[in-house]
Amino acid sequence: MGIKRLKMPEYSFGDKVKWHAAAVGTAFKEAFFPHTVTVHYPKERRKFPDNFRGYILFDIEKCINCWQCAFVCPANAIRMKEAPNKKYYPTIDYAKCIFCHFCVDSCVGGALRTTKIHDVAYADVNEMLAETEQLMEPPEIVREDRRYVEYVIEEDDVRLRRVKGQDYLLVEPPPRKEYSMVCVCDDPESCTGCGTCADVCEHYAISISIEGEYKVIRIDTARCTGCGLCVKECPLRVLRLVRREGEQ
Amino acid sequence: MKMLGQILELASSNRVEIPLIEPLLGMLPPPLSELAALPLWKPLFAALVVPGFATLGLLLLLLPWIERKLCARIQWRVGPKEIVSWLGGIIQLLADSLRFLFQEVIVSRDSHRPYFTQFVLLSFIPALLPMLFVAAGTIIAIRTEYSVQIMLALVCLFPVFILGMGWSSGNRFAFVGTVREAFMYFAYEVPLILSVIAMLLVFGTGDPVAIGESGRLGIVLNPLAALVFFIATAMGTSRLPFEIPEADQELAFGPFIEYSGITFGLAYVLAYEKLYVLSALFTTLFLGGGSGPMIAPLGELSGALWFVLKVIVVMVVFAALRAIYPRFRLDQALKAGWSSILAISLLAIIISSVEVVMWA
Amino acid sequence: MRCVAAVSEWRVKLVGRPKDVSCPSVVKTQVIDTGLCCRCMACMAACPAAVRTGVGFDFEERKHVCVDCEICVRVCPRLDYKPLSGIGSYIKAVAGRSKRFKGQDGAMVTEILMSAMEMGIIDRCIFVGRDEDWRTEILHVRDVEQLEVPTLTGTKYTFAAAVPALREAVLNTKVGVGFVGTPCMVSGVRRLQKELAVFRRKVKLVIGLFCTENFYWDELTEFLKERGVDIKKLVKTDITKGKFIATMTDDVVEFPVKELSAIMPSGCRVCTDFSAVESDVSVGSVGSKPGFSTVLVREENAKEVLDFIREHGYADFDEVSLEFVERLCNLKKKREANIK
Amino acid sequence: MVVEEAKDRNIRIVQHGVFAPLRRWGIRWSLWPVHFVTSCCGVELAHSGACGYDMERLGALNYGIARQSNFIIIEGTITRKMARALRLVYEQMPDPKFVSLIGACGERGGLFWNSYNITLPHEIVPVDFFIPGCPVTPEGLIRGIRAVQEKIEGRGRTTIEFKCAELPREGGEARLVPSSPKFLAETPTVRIDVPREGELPERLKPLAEEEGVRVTAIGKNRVAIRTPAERLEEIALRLKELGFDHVKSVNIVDVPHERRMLVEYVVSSYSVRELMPVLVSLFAYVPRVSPGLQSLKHVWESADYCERELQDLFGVRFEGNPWQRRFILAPEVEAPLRKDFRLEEESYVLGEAPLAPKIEYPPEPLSYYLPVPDEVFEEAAKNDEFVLPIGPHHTGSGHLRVILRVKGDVIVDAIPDPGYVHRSMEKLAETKLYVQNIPLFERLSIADPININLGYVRTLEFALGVEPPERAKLIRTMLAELSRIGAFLYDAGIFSLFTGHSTGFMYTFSMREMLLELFVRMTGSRCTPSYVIPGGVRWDVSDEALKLTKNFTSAILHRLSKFESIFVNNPVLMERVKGVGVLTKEQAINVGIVGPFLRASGVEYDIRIAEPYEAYTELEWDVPVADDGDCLARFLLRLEEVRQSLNIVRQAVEALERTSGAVIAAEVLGEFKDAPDIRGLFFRTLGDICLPRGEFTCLTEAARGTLLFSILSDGESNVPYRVRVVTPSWMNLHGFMEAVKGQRLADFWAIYGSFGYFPPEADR
Repeated sequence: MGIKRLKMPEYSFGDKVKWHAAAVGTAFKEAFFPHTVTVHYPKERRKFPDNFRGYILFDIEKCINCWQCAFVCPANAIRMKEAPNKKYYPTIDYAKCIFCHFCVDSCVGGALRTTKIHDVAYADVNEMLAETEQLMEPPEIVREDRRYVEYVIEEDDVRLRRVKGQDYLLVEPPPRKEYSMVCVCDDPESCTGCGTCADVCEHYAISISIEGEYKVIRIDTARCTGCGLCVKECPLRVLRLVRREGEQ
Repeated sequence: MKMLGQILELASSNRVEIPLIEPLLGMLPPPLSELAALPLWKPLFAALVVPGFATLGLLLLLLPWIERKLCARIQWRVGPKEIVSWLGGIIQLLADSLRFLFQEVIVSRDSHRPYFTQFVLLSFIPALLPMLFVAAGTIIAIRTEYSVQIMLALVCLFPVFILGMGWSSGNRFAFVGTVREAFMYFAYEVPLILSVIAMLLVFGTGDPVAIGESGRLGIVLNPLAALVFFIATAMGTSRLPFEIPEADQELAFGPFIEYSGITFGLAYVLAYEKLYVLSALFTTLFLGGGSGPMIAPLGELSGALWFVLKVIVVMVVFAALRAIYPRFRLDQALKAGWSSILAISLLAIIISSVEVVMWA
Repeated sequence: MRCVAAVSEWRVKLVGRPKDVSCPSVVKTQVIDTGLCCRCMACMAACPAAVRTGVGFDFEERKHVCVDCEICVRVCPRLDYKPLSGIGSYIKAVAGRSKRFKGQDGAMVTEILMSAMEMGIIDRCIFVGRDEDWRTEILHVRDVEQLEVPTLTGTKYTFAAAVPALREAVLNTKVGVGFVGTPCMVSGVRRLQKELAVFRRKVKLVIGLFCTENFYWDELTEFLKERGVDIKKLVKTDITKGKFIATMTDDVVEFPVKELSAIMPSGCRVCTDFSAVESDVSVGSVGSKPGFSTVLVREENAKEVLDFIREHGYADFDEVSLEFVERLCNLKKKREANIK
Repeated sequence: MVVEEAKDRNIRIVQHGVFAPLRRWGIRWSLWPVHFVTSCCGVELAHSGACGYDMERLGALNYGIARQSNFIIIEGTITRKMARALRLVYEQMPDPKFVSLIGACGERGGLFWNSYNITLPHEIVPVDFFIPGCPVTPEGLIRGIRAVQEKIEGRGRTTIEFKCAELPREGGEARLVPSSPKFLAETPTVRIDVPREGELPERLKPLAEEEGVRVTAIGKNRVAIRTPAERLEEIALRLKELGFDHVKSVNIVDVPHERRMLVEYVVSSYSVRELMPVLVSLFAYVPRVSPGLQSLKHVWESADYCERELQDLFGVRFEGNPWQRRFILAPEVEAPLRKDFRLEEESYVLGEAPLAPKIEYPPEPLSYYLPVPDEVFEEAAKNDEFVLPIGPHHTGSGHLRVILRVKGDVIVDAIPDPGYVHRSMEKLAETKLYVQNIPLFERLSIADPININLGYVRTLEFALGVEPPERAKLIRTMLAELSRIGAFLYDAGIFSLFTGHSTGFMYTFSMREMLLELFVRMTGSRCTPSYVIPGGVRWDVSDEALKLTKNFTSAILHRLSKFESIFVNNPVLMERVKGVGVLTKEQAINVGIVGPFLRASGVEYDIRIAEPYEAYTELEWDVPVADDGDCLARFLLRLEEVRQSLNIVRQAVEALERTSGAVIAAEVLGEFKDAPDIRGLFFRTLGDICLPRGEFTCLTEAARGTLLFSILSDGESNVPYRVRVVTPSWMNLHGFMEAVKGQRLADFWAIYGSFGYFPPEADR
């Protein structure tokens, strides 16, 4: 690391003529052999990589109703909707979504995944709310593209590789490691037995029963998905999430 | 009836010779053929077809497109295209002008209403009148010894209307643009006139047809005058690097800022009209007018064709400037106009004088 | 701190109440309606419904949000009320005056808490401050600088929800929490500690204040207004020698304390504890010279703090005469008769 | 509603009449979007217009003036101040006119949905199409144009169709709705001078012995000095004598429960080499009720604009500051950064709260608002000057208004009127989790996202004491330099445009398009990657992307040389910018400009050297410095920086090819140490970050200069108590205004371009 002092150029008359000629020459050259890099959207489409952050698809099978997508959304675009089965699933308001995909990265079960859809125009702002049921199937968009274009950056310049046919906009999510968690109580003596944990659990994994003089709280580890809502909601924070045994 | 006969006679006596369509005219019975040939009456033909109205109209529709396409090409992009994709969007300007035509015309509350609306129409007088004095080869509407001078005089009227438009807009930016226009006017007008004088000295006449027929290329005879004329034209038509009065990033099109709809459409073509006139003048004075290999079937049209082609080339060169240069500052342009360019134009006159003396 | 063995199944003891009676009703009928409630608000400190819904002390309203966990019943010190009285057991009694802090008397409460913080026993404590209208507000004090707020110290003579604030303090502390409050609050905290382990572990120092009675803010301000006190200008309130002294910026109003008995809350009428018997250390102005505070050290942890103060010379110490304290204790003991 | 009527009117005009088909055809192919730059989506608009996508293909020509265009593309956030301009521009346009709205900010506020300064544009003008994204992709934007074209033909509709799937039915009882994940400490402890490791610089030691002044080392090269409010000026003068010659930030923290406010001046030195990395926070408490405090403008000129800003934000008065009017806020918002000014709370359940916030518009939203006092006009008239308000809707202003007083062609005075993109980030940051602020702050400058992103994340890491792994550092360095190149290319493009050279703009944007291709390959997003997270980066970059990056470093040279020959070396440009807008070294230090613009005035200051971070020390590179301080020097210096950046990128790629390993620190992952990246664990590991108590100030060399993030944490809340961000453009505004004075009118744009002034970055 050092300091490099720059000298500002001084143009003599000769330089001026030279640089005028260079500018005109460049323009002349480009007029005949241009380095055009234009993508003719909508006739053709730029091919984006598989990790492109576009519209989000939702797989209800994998959702563990942990609300983390809603909690992490910086724009509050994700709100949870109560389904007929009384569980909460995400909805995305694309009028707020900033496509940061923090939700996708937060999704514990891998229920949210990306697509390469991003070029959409809505006629009404109220249509922009995509509810859970709309997120589950890939949507159809108006497409006029007949081919797709790939930017190929080579050592000396960029080249547009044009391929006939439509680019497939749905991508397989990259394989990811699953971390199975389970909820435990590590301070039973502080438990008030209020049952908030049981009330908030969308998988009915926590049960409370009265047995004689005691209230018995049981966590059904088989049903527990490790969503962590009970841990979060416990007023005295007696619960904790741990990795499932045999995982670590 | 008699008058019509006289007119027809007059028309047929001074007709544009186009061997290609002679047989076609010959096929028609006499009065009809005479009538059909009426547009071929030279002054009428010159005013309406070439170099006049039709050519101008066509160029006005084409040239902005050419300019946009060419700049786009230099700028690594495509330019207007999707409108008729296989022709590269050639009718883009048609769409633009239709849009302008059908758009609401707003006359701002702050503007000076009568002048605001009238100047834009009045400015067509100096824009269209020079058409009568331009010679496309041998086709010319009014042939006089002083054609070039008259054209120049009319062209010099242009800025007055622009000043009027800017002034009547009642807008701060229009005001600044107007003042800039006024300054620029004085800076380029003198060298422009001097360079033309230099050429008139060489040719000894202001008759474009005669100049064209002399067969001498002005640009070879007096390259300095050509240079001055070129630069002065760029200044006069607000081409980059001298696009100072309109400077869209600075003044948002200066004098034209308040114009909308068709009034803007007219104002927009005004600069191109001026460019056309000056390019025609450039072609006449420096590029030998309509001289070029004779294409026999076209007859007199051959010269016109060469002339138009040359004009297009000149205009394209001016158009390309947009892609090459940034904008000068007002004071720099004025300084250049009043010092170096003026000096070169004087030099050009000296060269011409020397040439005239030597040949004499 | 946490138990190592995490469990998936555990039991919570029930208090045993009639099935059709909700816990708020129990408290309402047995404590509030009988006039026993002292507004220590221990019930709110642990109430899960209060945490979730933000419902306040209002038991009528609380019935609607109750989740039936019984914690209010478990922690209420006035349910099956066994009045405490007397001076209680203590290790040592001294009078002290802080050199570092300025307070109404010896500023020993502040000194003890700050020293405990310096010792690392606690990392936060709960203070009661006031706003411009002398409404109490709870402040979690985590460092000395927060005491620069002028409204923090001094006696307010109005109820404060200090115990509910303990929940958050306990959950967020890394070391421990210091608590200061009236005898009833101290009892409340002790009940909380008895019932819930987290309070047991985290509340490290409980300072009790000598207390004759406390007032409801609205009643007290109304009363003071009648006596010509402008709350906005009020600077300090004090009770000395049977007189209530309200110092304002431009005036001082005095009247006998007895007159205040008209607005004395019912919970105080049945309270017999003057010296906060259950606290780790009790502090008050009674029994020492002006400018000094009486400090009754009852537990080892408090003694350590006091030793620390002495060691560092943070305070001047003086003799204390416990007669006055005892006299007041006895005076308050007579209120036992008010318990129905 | 007026807005609905206008919508109908426009479509009626195109649908009816004898010439309707012709009219429709003409309008359809000649949608000229007015050059109404509203916010950061404008960068993508520029990309759509530039050679990568070239909107002109569809006949959509970006045009400067409202009167001659028929289409507005609202690019994101419309602030309260800008809303007036929007309506005015809309009214100025001739019928029929169309509006499409791009970016989440404009639709329901996006990231800024609960900001105090945003509006909902579709309640101000009739919007025909809404395009989601933040920012939208150029494809999305063009899709919007296509949709408008279709609409003109009478076929306009939403271009996406969702299929409704069946939701599971069988279920149990209603569940309890969980509460907000945000946690705010009760009576937070707001402390700046929390002692931490670090030594007091020698020069400050005498000050430490002073009575009543408390000097604390709060970290390496970080000192906090607390003084009584009445001695603030005296100590400031002492500090100035010691060599602390400029202000990096002025800050106010409102502490309502302590009934006081904390005023903080963060000062440092450009002239004394050993003090360059030292940051001194000089602070004092002032009462919260009717706070009036002594301005330190006369001590440090560079504090001027920050003070003006804080006057607006906190409703305080800096006695002695000449500007006592509104500076960046719209007139109807009062002291929003005070803690008792509450923003709307988030809702996590659909249907619980409305989707868009309720926005109270000022009673007269169309009133023309000019913050300059009438005296300016009177005085100008007296002195035979011409007052020229430039912006906020002006082809050459961006979202800034400058009121120029011109005498003849010479600018006598320039009064800035910023705040047209003030999206209230500092306030919003106080309502968001620490990680949620990553995308928030990234929107400061989407031309330079990684550096801004890095600046914020580094502050978090500094506070948490987390060190990212080696590979992550290299990736960050590489991306930061790419981002620096990107910002230069953007600024150079704008500079070209401002000097009237559209080819320069196109050439730079073609290079930027290549760069964005790299960004999208590596991070999945073109402009707003949110890629740097505390402890590392979100995921590893692929070998293929690395190869492309390496190719990029040589491929760009080819195009760069074309750019140079047609623009940089153009003699006309040289005439235009040489010796124009000169800031001498003294002036530059005095007004506190930063970054390459400071270095162009001869100050050898670069945070990458003064306080190295990431992998910069391991790589070979130089800091270019020039002495001229004119537009040319500022521009050429940045061009040289690009070469250096390319050099760094190449070295970083080579180093990355050799290394492998984790890209995120183990301490961040905690019990998920075995995870390869953050996917699936984002909220679990980062959602509940909580910083230790105290203030953490971190400097980053962003593309346009020093970026200061100062996070004040109370040690318990999982949202910051106060975030102060001072962006390079904000600090450069003062220098820009100084440089303009005495120059010719046309030079205003050359100087503007040379400073790379980016209003969204400045207004925050």
